[in-house]
Amino acid sequence: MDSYWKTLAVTATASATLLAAANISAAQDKPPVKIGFVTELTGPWSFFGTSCVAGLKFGEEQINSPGKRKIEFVITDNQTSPAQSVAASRSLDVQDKVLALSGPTSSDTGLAVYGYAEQNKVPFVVPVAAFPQLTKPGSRYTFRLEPNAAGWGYAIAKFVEKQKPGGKIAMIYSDYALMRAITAGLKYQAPLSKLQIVADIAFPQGSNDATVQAAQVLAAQPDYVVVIGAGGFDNTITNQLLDIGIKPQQLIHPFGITTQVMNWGKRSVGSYYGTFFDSNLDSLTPEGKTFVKDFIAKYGRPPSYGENFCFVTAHVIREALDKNPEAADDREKFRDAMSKLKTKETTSDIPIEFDKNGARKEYIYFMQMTDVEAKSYKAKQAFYAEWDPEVIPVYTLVK
Amino acid sequence: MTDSSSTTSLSSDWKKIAGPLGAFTILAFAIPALLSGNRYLAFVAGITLIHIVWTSGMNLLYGYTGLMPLMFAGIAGISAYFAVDLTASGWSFWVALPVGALAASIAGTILGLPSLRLKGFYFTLCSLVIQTVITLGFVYFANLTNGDTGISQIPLPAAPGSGTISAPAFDLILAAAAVIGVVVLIAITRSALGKRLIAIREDDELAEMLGINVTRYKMTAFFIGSLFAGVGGALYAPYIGFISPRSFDVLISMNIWLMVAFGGRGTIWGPVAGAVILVPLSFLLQEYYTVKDVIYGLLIIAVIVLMPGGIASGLKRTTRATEPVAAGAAEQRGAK
Amino acid sequence: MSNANWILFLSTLSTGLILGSIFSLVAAGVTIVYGSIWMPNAANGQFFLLAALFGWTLTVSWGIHPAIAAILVIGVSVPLSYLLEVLLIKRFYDVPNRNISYFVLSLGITQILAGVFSLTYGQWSDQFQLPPLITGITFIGPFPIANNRLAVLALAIAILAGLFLLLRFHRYGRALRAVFQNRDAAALRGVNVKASYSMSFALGNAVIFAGGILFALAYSFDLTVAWTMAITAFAIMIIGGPGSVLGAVVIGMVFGFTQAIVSVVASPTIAAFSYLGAMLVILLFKPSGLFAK
Amino acid sequence: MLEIANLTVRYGAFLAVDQLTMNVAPGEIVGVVGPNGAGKSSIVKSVGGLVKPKAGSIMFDGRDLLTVPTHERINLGLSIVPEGRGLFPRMSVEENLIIGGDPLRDKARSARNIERCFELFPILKERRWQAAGTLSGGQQQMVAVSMGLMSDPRLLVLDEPSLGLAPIVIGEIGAALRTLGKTGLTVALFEQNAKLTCNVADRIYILASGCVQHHDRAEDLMKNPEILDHLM
Repeated sequence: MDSYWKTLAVTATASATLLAAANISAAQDKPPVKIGFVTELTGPWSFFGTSCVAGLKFGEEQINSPGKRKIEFVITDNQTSPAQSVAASRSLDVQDKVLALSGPTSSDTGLAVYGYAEQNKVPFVVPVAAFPQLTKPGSRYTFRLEPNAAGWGYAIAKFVEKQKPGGKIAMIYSDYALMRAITAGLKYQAPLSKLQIVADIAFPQGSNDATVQAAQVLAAQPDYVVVIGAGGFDNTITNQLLDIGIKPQQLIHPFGITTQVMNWGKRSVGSYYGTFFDSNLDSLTPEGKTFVKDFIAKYGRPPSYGENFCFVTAHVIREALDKNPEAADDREKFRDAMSKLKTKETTSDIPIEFDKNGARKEYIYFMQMTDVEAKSYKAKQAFYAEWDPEVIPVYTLVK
Repeated sequence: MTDSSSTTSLSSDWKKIAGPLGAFTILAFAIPALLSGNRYLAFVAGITLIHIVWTSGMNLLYGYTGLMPLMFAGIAGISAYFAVDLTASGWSFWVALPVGALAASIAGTILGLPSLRLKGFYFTLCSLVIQTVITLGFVYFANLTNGDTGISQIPLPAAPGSGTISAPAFDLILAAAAVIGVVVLIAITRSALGKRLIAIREDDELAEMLGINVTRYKMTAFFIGSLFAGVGGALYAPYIGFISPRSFDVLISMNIWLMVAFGGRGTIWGPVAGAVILVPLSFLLQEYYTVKDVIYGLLIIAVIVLMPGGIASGLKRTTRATEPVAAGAAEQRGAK
Repeated sequence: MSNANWILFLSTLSTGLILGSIFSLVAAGVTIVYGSIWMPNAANGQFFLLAALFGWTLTVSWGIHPAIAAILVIGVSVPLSYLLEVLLIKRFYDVPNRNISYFVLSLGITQILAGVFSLTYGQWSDQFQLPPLITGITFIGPFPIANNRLAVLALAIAILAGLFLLLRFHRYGRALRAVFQNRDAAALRGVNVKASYSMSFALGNAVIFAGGILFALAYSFDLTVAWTMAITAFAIMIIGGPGSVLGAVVIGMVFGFTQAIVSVVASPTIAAFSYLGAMLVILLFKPSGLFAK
Repeated sequence: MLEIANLTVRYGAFLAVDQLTMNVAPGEIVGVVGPNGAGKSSIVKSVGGLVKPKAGSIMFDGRDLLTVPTHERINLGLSIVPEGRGLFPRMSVEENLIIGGDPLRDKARSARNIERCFELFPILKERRWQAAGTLSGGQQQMVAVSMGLMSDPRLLVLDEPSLGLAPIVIGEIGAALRTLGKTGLTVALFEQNAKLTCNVADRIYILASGCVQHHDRAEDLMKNPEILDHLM
């Protein structure tokens, strides 16, 4: 009897090993699955593109464990130019025959690749681009990990409603598509949340001083000031608001990036930041904590949500291919696999699932800064919300 | 520098140019057709053809009339937005294209007005600012342009029968546009109009004294040059499939101008060569993105230091000794 | 006036002065170089940014006090200008119509610097902030203003005044202006024109660098500031009259105040349109600029 | 003092000065008369170093001027007032004069020279703070001559000082030049206006198409109405 079981066990183990070996060799024999990663490596947005690639590289290393078919990201510069993004997409599609596209981190380059992907039926996995029209109704090939920007505006209204019912909000923002999308969501939801918008100030691109506008904001006596700048100017606005007497506790930034937070330094202690990933969260998974630790070790600062989404993108693609190996060689099948995918963010266990337009169920954290040091910061969670992508009429609000 | 004396008749002039023109026409049509198997390379060829239309227009203004409008891309953008908006509201692209190009011409003529009062380089600086205003305008009038988000998924134009035209077929249209552009430029430079423009380029005060209506001819040059910009812009939009203010910003203007200066202003084939070299270069250097800008910058500096008149004159200089007359004239001007 | 109105008024004034004096510095630097060697330096914005980034490295990365860093940054512009002049600028001194050559050349330099910046600083951060010269806040009536901004303002005005005194009363300054106005006559009067070219090139760039480091001390910045500043400086130079430092300073101030005032009464976007529009109108009536001969 | 020998200036195919030889001795006022395009300005520019001659030599006090850079020629005692006056139009009269005196490197001497210029042309003292470009043509010419004198030159070269001026103003300039001549200053006057030149100069060269056509003492020339008529 014993020997029977033994024999069986040995046979089973042997055949399983053989089978696995065969599987491995089959997987290793096949050429790697190429994913075209068009992103901003030069030009004004290069910081976002490069930090995204930094996050992606951590993911790429993890997903290519031995025995699995290799996934290779073909990283291509788009010079922060939409036209160049289209050209790069075409090159990846035609020359490299990639399975899918991914990568852009700004609205206009994202939208340019989106146009190419939808027209040419190439699946497009968007890690960090929040412009709502990337998943407008009728989108078929595009899947987006980052919640859309109009939703952030909605979430800010919800947050203020909770903090101070009937509160007064001032908005001060740079005139970029992304920023306008956020204000559109906020302006839509504010009256529904019984909030009042007391100042609404847009800056043209390339502005550099906001003292006067800070004074106008102060004169409007708001409870909260929503600051939505871009690049260095974001920092300038915040400093000038604080200079003129706005309290840090009154400031809400719809998105917080590590470098930004650290630039404000101690002055930002008390301010609120919207985010989708925070290195301080207790609820991070072990993988998430390792990611944060490794990232700090390599780059001397914690990752922001952008790096997180790019890291997660690698895992999402792996998961879709693991569940549907045949999707590795067929764009339509990969599209279907993505659209059926039900998974979780590797780093935080927040569910990922795409609706018919490729948008996922949305969420946001509001963090309140508790301390800022030279290379790190501490924050506590002040608010968490989840909602369906179309809880507000996103696609009519932002054209 | 003025064109050859009037002893050469018009017809023999055409004969001289017939060879290169024929070769160019064949290549313009053959290359996209040969590359049609690889949509990417064909695409690079197509973009180059559009740039040939643009450099021809810029050449008319900069090379032959001596005006240096750095708002050229902005003008092309006006036409592109017009064509896209009109097509989206149900017009046929083939009607929208001339309307857009005409709008660009009118806008270009109006924006060229400062050139009547601003001499030489002052106008160039002014045009730089005009370009900035145009770009701000593209961002600001978002209901027409969709702001800095841009307009994506612009389809290729409808075919005469049904459905949209195929991409290889559109390549041939681009080839036709480039050939027509060059032919029109040749025709203008050989005509009385061309001679007057050259006279204005050499010395507009003297031209005025010789009875040339400088205002009228500068405006004519702007109208025609902007028409080139407009046609190129309207074709560019559906070909790329995406336009945004950054597609027509000052850097693009400078690039187009650079192709003309690089190739050799005031020659027919210099700017064409400029486009043929510089447009694909940015695609070829794609992989070397870390050093691409530096290489591009060094190339610009090398050309201006080694071949100040552009490639065309650089080549000429190596085959022919420097003309003493031209050198003397330069010295005289320098001495003033 | 109510407190709120006072705050608005004083904030407009302070913004106008600080922005205006920085614009003035950069435009003065551009106009000095254009007035002497006819070089429309399209790379002025990149030089401005180079100064700001260099200041950032000195203070944030190396921990040097911002005041010392500012002096070092302005100082380093001199050998840099000299190097550039010897390598490239000198070659064109005898070329007729060299402004076009110079323009192309400066575009090449712009391209190279932009490429280098985006590969170095561009990878580190999307925004840069220098530590303040001095900390604390001063109340002028009801209006709070950071001492750092006051210090930057004082420095900017001091540098402008120094520049003015140099050009007006020092023999080198007088020689520079003589070359702007009539270079042959200046040569006949014993001015070494080529030497004054080198001098103007270095002085112009030093002033641009001063503008860059002061901007970086007063505001946070990113890599896009280069191009915005280049266009603004060109616009100011055209309106003021190329070669006129007084024009550059006056119009620079006007630009600063326009941005501050129009953005209160209308919106910041209208302000941007308004001064560019004003430039076009002025050019149509006075093509050589307001302060030209 | 100034010896020009076989000077040839060429602009491309155009021959402006053809093998010209002339000289200026210390203490004399030499006039060079000729119509527009005769080559006067080309000679002045060659002497000043603004134009590089194709051939010939220019000696100043026995020194080969062609080896001296333009801006150093003033230090040899050679002061040139170019055609079109060579002013700095956006600077005040006084600043123009200060620049004129700059080669002296001596503020006190420069200040004394300014006073001397104001004695020569009293109107300039009234206008000392006015921008030179806003003065009348005659006053601008006075500034130009004064500027030429500021460096205490031994040879003053004037190119077309009468250009575009009213006859009465030309007379004033002529009077000033005669006064200067009496102080022992050497002057080379290049002029289209023969009358002015004859009134001022000791010796006259008559120039046409880049060559010396005639050379004589001014008083002898005055006695030769044929040539004079031809000139006028």
